[in-house]
Amino acid sequence: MSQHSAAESGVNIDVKFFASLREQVGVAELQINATNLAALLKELKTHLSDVGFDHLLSPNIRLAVNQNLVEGDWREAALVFAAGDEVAFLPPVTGG
Amino acid sequence: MSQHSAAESGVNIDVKFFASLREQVGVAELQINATNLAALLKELKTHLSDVGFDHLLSPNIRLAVNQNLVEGDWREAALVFAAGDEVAFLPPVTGG
Amino acid sequence: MGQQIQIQQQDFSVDAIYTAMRLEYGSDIGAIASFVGLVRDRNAVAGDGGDVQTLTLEHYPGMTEKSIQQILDHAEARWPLIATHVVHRVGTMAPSEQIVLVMVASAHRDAAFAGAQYVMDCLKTEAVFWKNEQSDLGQGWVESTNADKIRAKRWDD
Amino acid sequence: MGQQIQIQQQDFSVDAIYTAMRLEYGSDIGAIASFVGLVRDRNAVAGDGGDVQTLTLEHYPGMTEKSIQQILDHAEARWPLIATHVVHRVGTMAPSEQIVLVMVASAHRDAAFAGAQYVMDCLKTEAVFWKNEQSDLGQGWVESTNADKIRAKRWDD
Repeated sequence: MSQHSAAESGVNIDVKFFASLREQVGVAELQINATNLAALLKELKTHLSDVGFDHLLSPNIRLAVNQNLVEGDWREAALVFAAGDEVAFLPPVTGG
Repeated sequence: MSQHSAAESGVNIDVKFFASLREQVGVAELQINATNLAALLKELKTHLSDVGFDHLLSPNIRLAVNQNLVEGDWREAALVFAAGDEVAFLPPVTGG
Repeated sequence: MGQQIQIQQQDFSVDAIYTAMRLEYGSDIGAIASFVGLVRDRNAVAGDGGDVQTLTLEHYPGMTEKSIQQILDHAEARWPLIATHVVHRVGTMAPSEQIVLVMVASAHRDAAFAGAQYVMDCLKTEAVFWKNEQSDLGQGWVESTNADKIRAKRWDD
Repeated sequence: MGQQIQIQQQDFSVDAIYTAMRLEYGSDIGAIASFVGLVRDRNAVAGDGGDVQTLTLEHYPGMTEKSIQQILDHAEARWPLIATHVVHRVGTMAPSEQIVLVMVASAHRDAAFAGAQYVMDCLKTEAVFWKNEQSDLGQGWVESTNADKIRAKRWDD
């Protein structure tokens, strides 16, 4: 009769942080169990320092899911994750 | 007592024709005795075929004196020549 | 259209790429425009005037290639290009080393120049790289500049 | 500012010029933009579709160098350039051979690109060269195009 809780039935996704953001959150990669964006952010808040987490939400940070940029404001996007999805937080690029 | 005539007291200048114009006038270079533009054109008329001479006067032909382009319409310029001057008739350039 | 994208730590030979492009496309090509970005010894970070000792480029393997692929696709859709080749280094480089090469071949010079310039502008603003400068005064991430964004915007229709 | 102008019959090595420029100016250079024009096998003369067999460039020794010198002076007055190098061949060339090289070094990419493009545009309309194409249908002098004049005009202030 015991069921997995909603959190336990989530899927494992790879979360990556790059460049300045990697330094700010203090980690390059995390395995997080979450089925959607709200759950992901909730989990990240528990894994990261308050300061580090705040950096993720700063306006110039973009999000990529499976190496595709989320169009528009990802904070407003209805993102649902599948097992093994790769979710990356990207500070502004400076190549070339 | 005999003096040189006005024509004989002119100076020798090098006259050059390039590219399509060289083919049209049929010669690459002429030594002409002339102290000014009017005299030069008069002399060239006698040295070149009528067709060849007409090509010199066509609107897109530019004139360079001692390798400096004559600004504006050279046909209206008050050009006076010194001995050894180099006068070149140039068709439109097509380099690069 | 030939597209080549290389992301690598090691230095590259502009000459080898130029020679290969000429060999492959021969007398169809009327124009080859190239751009090479090199490490300067002046500090861009905060303009603090410290001498740059090294520059480190970070990328997102997989996504970076895809972002450059998109840029080249857009360039080809826009101009009649015969071949495009991009090399972008990652890792740590010293002043005067080569960072990036864009080489574009076309029948005519306008397309070659415009294509190369477009690709470079987009590499600055869309390709997934991050630059970190190490100077005698410390280290810092290079900020994206408004000038770069404005430059890239000029290509918007 | 380093200026070099070469007018010559023989082919040239882009790589040698690039290497020398980097060696001389080192880590002041942040950007090198280059353009090479090559002989295509399509006929420009009268668009008669004949295959180009050879291309012959004529110049006016002395004046041609001067005309290029002026172009480089104007480019330098306009952009902060570190070095410019122009090689223009004369005589007869076959398809896929190099005709002209413009290489411009600057601290920043905008100046390098703009300088190279400006110099090429002016080489087309101001430098003292004439092109004759020899095809299987005969020979003819290449006419200057309006497009080239319009392109050069965009640099007028």
